[in-house]
Amino acid sequence: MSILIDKNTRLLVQGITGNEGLFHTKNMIAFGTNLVAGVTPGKGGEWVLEGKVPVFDSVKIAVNATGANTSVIFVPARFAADAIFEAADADIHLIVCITEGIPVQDMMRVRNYLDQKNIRLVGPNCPGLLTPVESKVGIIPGDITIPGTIGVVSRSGTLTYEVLYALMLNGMGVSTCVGIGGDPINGTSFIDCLRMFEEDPNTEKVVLIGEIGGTDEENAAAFIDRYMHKPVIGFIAGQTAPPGKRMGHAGAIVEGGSGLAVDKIQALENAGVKIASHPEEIPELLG
Amino acid sequence: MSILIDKNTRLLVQGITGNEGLFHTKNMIAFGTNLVAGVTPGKGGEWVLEGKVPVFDSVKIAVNATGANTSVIFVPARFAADAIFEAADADIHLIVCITEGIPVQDMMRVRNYLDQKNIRLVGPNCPGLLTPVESKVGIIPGDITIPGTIGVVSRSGTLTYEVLYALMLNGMGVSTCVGIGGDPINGTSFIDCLRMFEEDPNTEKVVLIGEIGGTDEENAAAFIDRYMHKPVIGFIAGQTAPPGKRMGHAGAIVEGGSGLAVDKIQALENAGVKIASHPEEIPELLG
Amino acid sequence: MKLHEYQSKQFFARYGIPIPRGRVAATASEAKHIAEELAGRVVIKAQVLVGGRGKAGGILLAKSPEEAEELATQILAMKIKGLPVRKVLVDEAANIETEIYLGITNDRTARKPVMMASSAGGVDIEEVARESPEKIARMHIDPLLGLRDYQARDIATSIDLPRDHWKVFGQIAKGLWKAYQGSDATLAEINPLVITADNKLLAVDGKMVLDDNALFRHPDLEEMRDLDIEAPSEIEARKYGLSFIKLDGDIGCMVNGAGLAMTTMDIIKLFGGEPANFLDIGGGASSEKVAAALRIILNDPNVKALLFNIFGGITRGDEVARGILAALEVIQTDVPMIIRLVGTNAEEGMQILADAEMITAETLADAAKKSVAAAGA
Amino acid sequence: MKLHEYQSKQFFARYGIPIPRGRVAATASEAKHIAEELAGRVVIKAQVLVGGRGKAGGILLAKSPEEAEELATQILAMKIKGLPVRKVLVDEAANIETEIYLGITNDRTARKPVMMASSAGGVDIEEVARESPEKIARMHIDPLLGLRDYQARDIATSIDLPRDHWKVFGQIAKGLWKAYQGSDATLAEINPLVITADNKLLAVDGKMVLDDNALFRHPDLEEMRDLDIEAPSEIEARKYGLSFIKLDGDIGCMVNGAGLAMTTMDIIKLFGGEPANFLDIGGGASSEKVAAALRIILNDPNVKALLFNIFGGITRGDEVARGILAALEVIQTDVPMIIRLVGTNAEEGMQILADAEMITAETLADAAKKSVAAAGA
Repeated sequence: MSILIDKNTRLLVQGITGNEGLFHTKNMIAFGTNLVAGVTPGKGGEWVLEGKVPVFDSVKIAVNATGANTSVIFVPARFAADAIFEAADADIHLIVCITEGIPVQDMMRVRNYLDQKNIRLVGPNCPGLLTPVESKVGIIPGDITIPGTIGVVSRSGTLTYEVLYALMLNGMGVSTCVGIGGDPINGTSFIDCLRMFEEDPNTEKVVLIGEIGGTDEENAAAFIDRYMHKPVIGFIAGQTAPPGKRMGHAGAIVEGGSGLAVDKIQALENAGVKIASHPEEIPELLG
Repeated sequence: MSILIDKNTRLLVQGITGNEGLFHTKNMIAFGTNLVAGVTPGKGGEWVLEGKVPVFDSVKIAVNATGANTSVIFVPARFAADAIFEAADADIHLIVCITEGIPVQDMMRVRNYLDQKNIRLVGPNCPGLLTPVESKVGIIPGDITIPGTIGVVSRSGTLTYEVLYALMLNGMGVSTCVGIGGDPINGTSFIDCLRMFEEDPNTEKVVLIGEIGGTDEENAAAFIDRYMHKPVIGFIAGQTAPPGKRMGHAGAIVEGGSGLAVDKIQALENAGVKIASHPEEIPELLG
Repeated sequence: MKLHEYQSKQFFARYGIPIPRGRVAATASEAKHIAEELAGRVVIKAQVLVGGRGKAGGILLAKSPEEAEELATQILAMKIKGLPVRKVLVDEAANIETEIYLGITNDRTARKPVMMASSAGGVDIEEVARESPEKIARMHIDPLLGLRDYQARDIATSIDLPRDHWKVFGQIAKGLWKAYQGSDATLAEINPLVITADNKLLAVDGKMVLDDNALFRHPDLEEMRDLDIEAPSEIEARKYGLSFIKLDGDIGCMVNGAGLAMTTMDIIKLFGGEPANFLDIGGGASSEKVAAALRIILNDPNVKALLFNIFGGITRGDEVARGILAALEVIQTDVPMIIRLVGTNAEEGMQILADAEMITAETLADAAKKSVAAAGA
Repeated sequence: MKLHEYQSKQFFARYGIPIPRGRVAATASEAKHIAEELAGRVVIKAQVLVGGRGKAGGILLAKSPEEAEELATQILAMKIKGLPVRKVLVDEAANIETEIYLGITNDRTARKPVMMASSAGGVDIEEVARESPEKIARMHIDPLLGLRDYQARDIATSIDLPRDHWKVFGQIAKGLWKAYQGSDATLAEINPLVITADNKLLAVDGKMVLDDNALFRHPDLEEMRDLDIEAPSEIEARKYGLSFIKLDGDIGCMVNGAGLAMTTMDIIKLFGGEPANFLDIGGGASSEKVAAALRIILNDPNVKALLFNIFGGITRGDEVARGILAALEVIQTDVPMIIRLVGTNAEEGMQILADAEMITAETLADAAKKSVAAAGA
């Protein structure tokens, strides 16, 4: 019923004792995620949430003790690249980085390092993933989805919630929702997710939510045109964004005439993707 | 009849216009090596050896123009790591580095980079390879071998010639001779060569010439014990070398009680390798 | 964050890149002194963070210190694309034979830095990229290894640089890489890198853009920030950690989340309105932050309606509502307000705002329509 | 190339590693002045490039400047393992609570640098490694990425370092990595890194070994070379680019190639002799080099026979022969010489030497036997 995360996900939280980490740990457990461990250097041996979750000094120790196979990162931006390296070196195979504001050269080093290994990073600067009923890794609200067969992939946070909410209001369920994040250099692309959704027997249709900046949507269009059999519905944010300005997300910027919403929409439409003019139109196009 | 190099080797010489490069280029051509190109930055467009070999400004250009698939490096030590990177990035799949004196931290970066790709480096600080009649890549004298079925692998230079010469005097022929070099960090290990000799249908016996320093011979012994079916004859140089001193080769040093000749001999003998007490005894043991 | 030409070139010089002799001046008499020191023809260059200075008359050649003073006076009185010229760079004039472009930026798609060079330097490189991309040589740099010597030579070959310049060009390319990496730049470029009449390479103009997210590593560079480039409201917003961009329309909007904020702008336009701003209050925004955001939006006299679109997740509806009420106690305004609150604590938020005479909306489309109507009224 | 303790610690301090206050002195009165400046108990430490200084009485504690002078006089008069003490380091004495070992070296097998740490610091780490290897924590460092923060923490955890020291320990570990990388070291170690009575971390002793092949990048470090550590003949040999190591036997040998030179030593021993040296004249050696090598070998009064073993490849037999003749014109010697020339231009070489009254040999074994016989005669 899902891609990337499911009932077998054994989650570890890096930065679990921070405000954000603790808050979302509580929410993930409440959702039903199998959250097995937390890591905060210097706090190994403590427990959080009334003794529910053990805290370790390092990812390696946590993995050895709990068999965690997935990590979600809430540590501050200046320490986040190191946290990703730590998880990768401890053989975590899915790393989800929520942190916003990681220097782009850090991310280039991280990404080039991970590419040598067989490790998937989702994010950074993303809301994470959610598979209804089974597992939630990140900060997507747990009460705006119902299980179903629509795969959702997005560069955005609240805009994704908006779409999930609209789907739920229309009785439409989700297989997995993946927020790939708004940074210019990230771990997982639209194509990566489209390929997994195409192969997932429980996903029937896919919603792709893009925005200005970069060419990830154009690449996705080429992939859809060649390899996708399942219908894809798209939405692209930022049609009214002025060029040369970063629209909140580090990656949402039109530069040198590249990254325009109109080009992305054109490319996706050429690949047969129906484009919604606003998020609430998506359920209708899925209809 | 060989490993690594043969009639299909299309060789390129990096540093061809230097004294050493030019001298050995002449010898390799005289041997019959299919030597297709040379590279010296800034001398692209020239020809050397009376118009026999074209010189290019970069490996990439040379590969595009001539289809070279192997490179031999004669550039000075301070530029040699860059030369290896250049060859690797131009998709040369066998790089043979003759240069001695490359900083060890350069070699660690090189080796860790090459490990991400599927590129074999032989050396540095090595005499290169020779497959009788077919191809010679490096500086091993061409007149001290005859074709045959003995594979030779060595960390040394002239000591290897000594062994080749002794084999020839006894009418024993060689499949391929590989000098893996005397540096502490190199591209190809004894095990790599043993594996190839074991798989080479034209190699029947193997001569392994080791020396003090490191644990490559001990690792080879473990490999021989487990995986080799062909007989291996060994010789280890440096039994009389004092500890803590580098015996010419950067890698030939006994440190902290590790790297002793006696331990290597013991390990190899335990793996069934016959050890010669001096090089001229090797033909007898091959008997 | 952009650095001025003179800042970029000084930074380049630290890494061994040859730059013209020269200094920056804030007054015309300073410019004259510098010209006297340099003794010879000088170029007076407006230091503003926009392109097209040359065409706007912001780069002029002076043959004497007196002329330098005169031209500096003239340039220091200019505004270029709306930005006041506060400083001029006075550089020794170079005898230029050839103009080369050399730059490093991030290639998002390759996820690596890329070095670009062109023998067609001195002009807008984006224009060259669009119209004759074959004139630009590109070389990806492994971020773990850095620029290698052979790559610099390959670049030199690609742009047909004469061989006698390869060595110095290699040093410049390596210097530029170190400047780029050492400052966490997203762009470091020399344009033009010139070959002078006496056959030397010289970085005549330079530009650096730094990664705002990495400035914590470079407090010395952060201090170089020029606030002129930003609208005062944008500077104010940054103080509060708000992501704000001023636009030309009349419907203000306050949204949580960048993607949703863009979408809110788009839907306003879709239903016939014009957004007055982009504003993302971020996740889990406090009521103080909300109040600051409200003040900043309402400071814009063009704003005729204000749309709140909050999808509660980490951000709580009641907290946002309290922020709005707090701000409205201080700010007197007649601007009609449209509010849409969904998600975490949305109901509590709506109750808090029950007495505030706001127009409520259920859906985003509904909210946009009502905003357009309110602004047009 | 090894650095002295005081040089290593000064280098460490550049990278932010805390070291005791102190300075190096070449005379006892200098040592007294330094002790006066430091005001308090000081440690006087012999600066010699061998281990076991402490046991040899080369590290002493002084309670007053007068005592410092006295002890410095004493230490400066010492020889430790044959090496004269030319300098002493005068350091503020630390109140040591705990001694830690922290070092970085190259792991040949893993082809990566490895950081090692142990809570059993202060003693010979090789001994700890042999006898209780479980007491040493090891962490490989990716040479393309460098030491990462989490790795320093993992090391701290492994040696049970109290948490309040993790932050400073991390800075020290990173500093040590930068010192190691920045100097092309093959070993950089702090032993002991101590926790003082007032709960601070302090690098009380330090050691660096540099990669001779990388010294071209570090001319400043090359200047620190201490020639005392080498036999004069080894220094002379380096000048000529010869690889020479003095040994205690009586059969000198001159060989081309390091592996063959070792083999020649081994075979001398095998047939009952003792080699007087290791000497590799290198590939393609000129006659000047050969002559220098001959002088160096014959300078050793122990040498009773001299074996030339040359396998011509790049090295040409005739060139070697000419070098030998040239040297013998200058040097008067009665030492019997055994020569074996094989390979490139061997015949020409043997002809050149025909009149030189040398013992010739065909095989290596034959050459070794003849040498042993000649030395015993």
